[in-house]
This record gives sequence, C-alpha cells and structure tokens, in this order.
Amino acid sequence: MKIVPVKKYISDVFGAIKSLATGMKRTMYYFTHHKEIITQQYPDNRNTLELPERFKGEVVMPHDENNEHRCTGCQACELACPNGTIKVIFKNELTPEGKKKKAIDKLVYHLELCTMCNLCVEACPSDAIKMAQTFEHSVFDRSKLTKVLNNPGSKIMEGVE
Amino acid sequence: MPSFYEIADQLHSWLNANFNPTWVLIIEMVLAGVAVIGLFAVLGLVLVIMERKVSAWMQIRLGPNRVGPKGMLQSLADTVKLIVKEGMTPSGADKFLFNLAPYIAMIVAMLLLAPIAFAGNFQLWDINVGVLYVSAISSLSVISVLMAGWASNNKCSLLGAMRSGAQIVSYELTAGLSVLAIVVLAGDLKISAIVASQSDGWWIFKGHIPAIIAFVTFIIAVTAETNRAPFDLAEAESELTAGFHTEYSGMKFALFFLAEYVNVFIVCALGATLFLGGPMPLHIGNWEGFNHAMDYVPSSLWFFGKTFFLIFLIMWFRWTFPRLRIDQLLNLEWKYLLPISMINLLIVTAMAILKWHF
Amino acid sequence: MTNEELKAKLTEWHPEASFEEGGEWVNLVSTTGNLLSLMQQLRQEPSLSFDYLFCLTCVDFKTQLTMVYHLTSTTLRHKLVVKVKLDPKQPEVETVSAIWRTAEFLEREVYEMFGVNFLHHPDLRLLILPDGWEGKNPMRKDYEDPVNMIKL
Amino acid sequence: MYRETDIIQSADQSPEGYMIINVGPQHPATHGVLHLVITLNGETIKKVEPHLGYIHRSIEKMCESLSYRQFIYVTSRMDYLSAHINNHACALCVEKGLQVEIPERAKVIRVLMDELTRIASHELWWGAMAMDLGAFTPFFHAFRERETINDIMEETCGARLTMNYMVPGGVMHDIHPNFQRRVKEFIQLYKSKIHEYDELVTGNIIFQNRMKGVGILSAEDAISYGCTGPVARGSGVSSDIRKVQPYEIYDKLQFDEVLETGCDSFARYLIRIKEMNQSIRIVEQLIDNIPEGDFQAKTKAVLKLPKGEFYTRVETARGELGVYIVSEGGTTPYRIKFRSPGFSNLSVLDKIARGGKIGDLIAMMGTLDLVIPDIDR
Repeated sequence: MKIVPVKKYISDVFGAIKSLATGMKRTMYYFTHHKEIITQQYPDNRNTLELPERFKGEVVMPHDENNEHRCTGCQACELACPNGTIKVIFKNELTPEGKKKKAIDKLVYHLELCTMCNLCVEACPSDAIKMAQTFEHSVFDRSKLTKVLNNPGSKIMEGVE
Repeated sequence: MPSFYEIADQLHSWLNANFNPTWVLIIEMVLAGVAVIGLFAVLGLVLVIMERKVSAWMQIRLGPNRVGPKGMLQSLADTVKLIVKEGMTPSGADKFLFNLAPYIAMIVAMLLLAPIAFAGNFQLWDINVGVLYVSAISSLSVISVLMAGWASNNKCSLLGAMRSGAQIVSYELTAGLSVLAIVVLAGDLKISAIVASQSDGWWIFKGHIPAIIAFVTFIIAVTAETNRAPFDLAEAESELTAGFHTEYSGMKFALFFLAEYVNVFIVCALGATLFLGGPMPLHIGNWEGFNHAMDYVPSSLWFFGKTFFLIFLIMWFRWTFPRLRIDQLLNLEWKYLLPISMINLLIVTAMAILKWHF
Repeated sequence: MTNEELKAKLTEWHPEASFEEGGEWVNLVSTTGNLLSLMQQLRQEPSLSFDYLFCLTCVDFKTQLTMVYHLTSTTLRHKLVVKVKLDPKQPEVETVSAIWRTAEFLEREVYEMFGVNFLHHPDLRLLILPDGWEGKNPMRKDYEDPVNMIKL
Repeated sequence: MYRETDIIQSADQSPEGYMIINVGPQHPATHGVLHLVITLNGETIKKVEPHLGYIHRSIEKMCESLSYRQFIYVTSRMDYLSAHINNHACALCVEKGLQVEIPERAKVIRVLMDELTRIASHELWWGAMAMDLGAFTPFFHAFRERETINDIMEETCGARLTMNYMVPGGVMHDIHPNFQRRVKEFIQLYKSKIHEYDELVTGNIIFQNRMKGVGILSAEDAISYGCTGPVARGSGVSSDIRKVQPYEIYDKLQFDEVLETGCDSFARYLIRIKEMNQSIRIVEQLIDNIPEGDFQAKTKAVLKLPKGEFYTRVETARGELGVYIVSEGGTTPYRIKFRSPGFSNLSVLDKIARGGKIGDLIAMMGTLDLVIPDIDR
C-alpha cells in the first residue's frame, strides 16, 4: 500500500475537479447554444430534401416522351451484376423490313437483391439504365420489389445499337 | 395568491367545522395520500421530459418534439405505452420477490416525501428527527434493488444488485456526514427548524467554505445513492445490459423508473432544504429593497426552483461524465469523500461552537 | 534482406527445400515433417527473426491441400512464404501456435473450414461454425450445400 | 448456435464462486453479434472466450464465384467502417495481377478517400468507445463530424457506407466538382471541434482512471498475437503498412507513424486520436494537389488474372488488411483469403482482459475497436 503525500492528495482532488468542470463547461455550451443542433427532421423535410445526383437508390431505365428506351438487350448488366439482380427476357420483334429482330420483352430488376454497387450502370454500353435518387423502398409485400424496368409497350430508340 | 399553508389551513378548519375529528383525520390522510400519488405522477412526467430535453440539448439534437406542444406530452405517451405493455415474469424468477421489488422501491420513495417542506409551513409530517428519518428510510431503497437483482435469476441482474449494495452502503456514510454538518450548524434535526434557521441567509453562504465542501460531497454522495450516472453501476447498460432491472418490463419497469426519478427529486429537495434554505427566499445582507422584492416570490416557487436547479445539476453530471469502475467507485468514497467529509465535520463543529458562522 | 539473399540462406540450411517461382516474395515449400523445426529456426535465427505471422491460410487444390504461412519480421521487414502440401484425405500438420500465438485462432479457422487437423494445438475446437457441426468443411471445393449456396 | 462447450463443463469443476456470463451475442457493448463467454470471480475476469460465427457470410467462398470486378463490392461488407480501404486493397491486388499502372489522379483520389474513411471510422470509434464507458454525449458529437464526411462520400461515390468506389484500374467516377470545397470545409470544422474531444473525454479524470494501466499488452505479445494497427502501435510496435510497405503514393507523403509506449488502453486511445490528426495532415497535402488526368486506366471488359498468387497489404482503420488471391488463370479467383485486422486483434482479448474487472473488459473491447463483420467475414 502506498501512502500519498497530503500535498499530492489535495492537488489530485483539485485537478480532478478541474477536469470535470472542463467537461461540464463544454456540455453547458451546447445546452445553451441551440444553433449548433444538427438534427434533420426527416419526414418533415421530405419536400426540400435533395439527394446528390450520384446517390445510388435503385436502378431505373429512362424513357423519352415517345416511350422509347435505349436498351438493346445485350445482357451486359445481367453479366455484370454480382447478385443476379437483373434478368433480361427477350421477345422476337418484326422490323419494318419484315426481318425478325431480338428485342427485350422485360428487364426484370429485383430490388430486394440489389446492393447498389453501380456495376450494371458502368457496364451498360448504351447508357440505357441509371441510378435513381429514391430511397424510401419499404413495401408491405416482397413481390412489389420485383420490378420491370421498361415501360409496357415501350420500344428501343432509333439509332441505338 | 394564497400560499399552500393558507389553503391547507382553510381546508382544515372547514373540515373541522363540518365533520367530527376522526373523520377529519381520515379525510386528511386520504387527501394527503392522493396528493402524494398525484405529485408522483406529475414528478415522473416532468422529470422524464426534463431529462430527455436536457440530454438532447447537450447532445446537439432536438429531443422529443412530436407529442404535444414542443414534445412536452412525450412522457405521457410513454407512460401509456408502458402501462399497456405486458409485464413479464421470467419463468426461473422468484415470483413473489420479483413482483414485490418495484413496489418496495415505490413505497420507499413515497415515505421519503413525508417530512419535506414544500413551502413555508407546509409539510405532511414535521417529525422532530426529520433529517434522520430521511437518511434512515433512503437506505431502504437498496433492499428493493437487491430484491430485484436476486429474484430475477439473471447473472447480470445479480451483479448489478451486488454493486448497488456495496455502493449505497458506502455512500450513505458521506451523505450522512454531509447532512450532519448542517445539523450541527442549525442545531436541530427537525426540518422546519433547519429551514427557520436559514431565514437570515442560507447555510451554504453562512457556513463559509466548510458548508460548500459539505454541499459538494453531499451532491456526489446522493448522485451515487440514487444510482445516477456517473455512478450508475447497478444499471451500467454497456456492461450489465440493464443491471438489476434487466428482466423487468411494462409497468413494473415503469415503477423502478419512476422511483429513481422521485428519489432524485427527494434528495435534491433535501439538499435544497439543508443547504439552500428550502422555501426561504434569497436575502443578501442589508439590501432592504432587494430582500423585500424577494419576499414577494412565493415560498413554494423558491423551493421548487432550488430543487430543480439541483436536479439539473445531477442531470448535467449524467450527460457529461463516463461511468466509474466498481473499485474506483469505492476508492472515491473511502479514500476521498469519507476523509474529506469527516475532517469537514470536525471543522464545522468547531465553527459552530466558536460561533464563527454568520 | 533481399529475396535472393534470403533464398541463398535458406538453401544453405535446407538443401532439400524447394522454392516455388512467382509472387513477389520467396516461396519456400516444406514438408509436414520438417515444418515445425523449420519454423522454429526461422523465428529464432537472429539474422532472420521472422517474429510476425501475418497470414495463415489453406488453399484447396483438389488434389492437395496447401497450407500457406506468410511471415515477416517487425525489425528486418523481409517476408517469406512457407508452404506445406497436405493430403486432402487426411490432412495433418504440426501447429505453429507455440511459436506465434496468433496461429491459435487462425488454425482453428482453418481446422473448421478445411478440416486440417493441427497436431498438438492447445484448443482445437470449432470457432465459427455452430457446435455439433457435422459434414464437410465449407471452404473445400467439393462442399455442396443445396440450401444455403445459391448458384447464379 | 452456442449450446454447451468445454467451458461450461469445465466450470462445473471450477472453484466455488466462479460465475460464467455470456456477453453477447446481443449486448450493448459488443457493437454487433460478438459472443464472449466470460468466467468471473466476483467482478474479476478469469477467462474470456470468444464464440464467433453469428454474422459469418462466408465472403471468401462467395468471392470464389464472382468475377474480379464483382467481388470488390462484397468486401465493403467486411469492415463496413473502412469500406473504401477494403475495396482499395482488393483493387490493388487485382491490379497487381493484371500489371496495370493506374493514373496518378486515381491514386490521389484513392488515398484521399482512404484517409477520409479513416477519420470517419475513428470518429465513430471515439463516440462508441465513450458510450461504452457510460458517457453518451460524445457519441453524438462524434457523429457531427462523421456525418460531414459521409455527406462528402455520398456526393462523390453515391453511397454513405458501402461505396464500391474503387474499381480495378482506378475509381468508378471522377470526384464531384464540390469535393475539394467540401473537404476543406470539413477540415475547418474538424479543427474547430477537435479540442472538444480532449475537454469531454481525454482530459476527464474518470476516463483517464478507467483507461490508464488496464489492458496491458506488451510489445512481444502484440507481435506474437499478430496485432496490427493502433492496437500494436499502442504497444510501441511499428506496424503501419503505409510506412513499412508503402503502397499507392504513401511514400511521397509527409506524415508520421504514431507510436505510444504506454501499452495500455489509454495508449491505444491516444493513437487513434493522433492518427486522425495525421490523416487530416495527409488530406491537407493532397486536397489542392489532385493532378489532372484520367481517373481510371483502360482495362478489358473481362478481367483475367494470370496463374499465380497475389498478396496485398493495406492499412485500414483497424490495422493490416491482407488480400491473398490465388488465381488459376480464370475469370474468377480460385481462392481468396482476407487477413482481417479484427480477427487477430480479438484473439488478444483473453490475454489482456484476465485479472481486470467487467468494466475494464468493456473498455478494452472499445480500444481494440472490434467490428464484428470484419472478424467473421
């Protein structure tokens, strides 16, 4: 057992009180300075909430005003996906010349499997798919997470090969 | 605005005029009981929302702000949730003790309210050993903690309860010695007499530095005694998940929760009474105008103001400091607080004998 | 010590030891019998002092299991890879956990994932797999689990 | 998962008064599903035995069926607090196999991201560690700075936690136009707030008493148990891969390897606080000197590594991460081993915790900075 000299004992006590007071001063500063509050009130600021344009929320396929997309059905995204999130289903279409042409029927996207790694978007040679900035994905039924990316009746844009 | 004392007095004389004395006594006891339970409920609600707001602001967040104006009804909503929740009893628990423990915690807290002077001349029971009574009853609260920890049949609970036992037994001493310092200065154990002795100035001012030291040791000791952070080893949620009330849920948990807050209120009320003059207004020397203005503030406001200041202090500790380890906790008591408060008591006694205080 | 110097030194000690080409570090191939004495030598020889085992793993080459030990020295900073080829039917090798304590956990992992039996290991029990795990070792190439393994 | 193992049986014969407590898999202080079986005598710890596997996803096995581009995203899920650095290690290892020289701009961006990740990781550690010790307020204060970094990451990489930003050959996107401005703003914020860390936690007498002299890990033990990162450096073992085996551009940067010789929990704590300052120093050096050029080298669409073995070591926020790829020449790795820093740092817990109190164990777990998915992989 070690005996502590009285002087050190007293200076220990005062040093301890001082260190505690420093911390209390800091918390008191924040207690009185409400401008420092950083909370975002999420569901309330939904209308003003802006996510960065690169935010990876889900994969979407943009369509233009004629309901045309840029997907050629090359399956590059399907191959690039590590989780089998994307499935390309084909159909045979007749071109105006009467030739048979392979085109996508459905581009099925399983949001529940997606890890938002962006590899499919990177792999796409014709920029047909991109990442959307949505993030409120919860649904009550799992089947709703399986999405078809191309709109019904849509077809491939002219000039995209 | 009539004071609490006048209301009570008028009620008493009205009852005496209309009923026979036995009935008056019974009615008054029932009224007092209802008042205490009402005070409990109000205190629980107020202190919980206060704690949540204080912690939120210290932690640079907003705190509850959805239920009611500025979230002030949040604790009411929590209470409803806790009442509706199923109170489960673990299959391996000692059912009788397990269910009894939260009520003991509550009863102890209720008993402690009896001698507190809420306003000038307004007390439930002005017992002549008031301070002793509070010290004695408040040590009983450890029994409920030990009971809860043991009956839960859970190792974490048991460890928490054992820690709590060691802690409360040790810190009783310092709390008692700090209180004794004021008792020596005031020369009385009766709460009303201690309050009256501070009519010309609070003991923390009149008693020079020894009274301040006694005040500091008292605050530290009661923080430990009520199991509040940084001394919340009995709960220690990062070590023992929730300590002695790990297995409690629903209303039984709420009772523990409430008892903790009421205990905090009581020890702060005691601190306010002993050191800060209780319901006595702030008087400074010969400043007649100032003193006169202070007298206009109702005594109940003085009392609650001081009490809530101390409660805020204890909350401030909680949201600033890390928790102590069990051996450090005991070291702090036996190596620092106890010697300091003993020497302090000696000085105070000398001071009282030599009439050095004001 | 550069790779060439290290190689020369090791050849001097163990003329029978063979080296594998490739990789940025020296690949020394040892045998199950020699491993423990070699490792002790590597650890204790002051000019080598391989005191830090930074990776211990096993590779299933179907025909053989290869234990791979990556060693470095915290003072001299040179690196060495020691390999031991094991029989996949009954893989057994001496533990190195007495030399480097970190091997204790790493060997337990290899034990359950590859089924390598480490002789004289102080505490050879399942670490990651659930107790009472029966069946094959999951990291082996021939492991099949129709429920949990989804083939894309 | 954990039913009855030797420890329970051996405890039956253990001396009177020993008690066995399960800390975890659900416990507030294990920050995940770590399961420790601790043997106690009163409050004193006699033995700590980790049981792992509650979050084991067999990432190594998964990677064997993924191509060299695909497997990188999985590694974000190992040590999720230094996701960038994990991805970086994998990308480096694949590049080593492909023998691709990546553009200077990509290197600088990678290092910047690594260091920001390191700061973010240490911020979270600091808050969580204080919370383990019972102080709640620092947690929120740490998140203020960490969220700023996350916002920067979100703007450039598109995600806040699992970015998958590093690809073989460089980085996935160029940096966002706002990146430099926002990083400078962050440095300002950091410098104006860092002294609060000392006021709130480091200087606090209770905190110091909780940390000093507990969890003693000698330098020999640190080496023998394979400890890396701040845990080893707290014992005075120089183990910063950025210094001892520099990768990318770390050999050209001015920064110090922080070493403490206290060997206790407090030394490990100080290391991380000082490391944040060093990371800020690196970021300051680079943020105005990002060279122009490509952010990605041209690589083939399908990557094939030559037959052979490739090993890279990088320094994550927790220590040394090793990526060991065995290639048979195909498009997928034949075997991948991740030498994770948490695994070996965990193995030392039993050694340092014996003889301490339960509260010490929690503090030690805090200073080891365990991330459970990193241990279980």
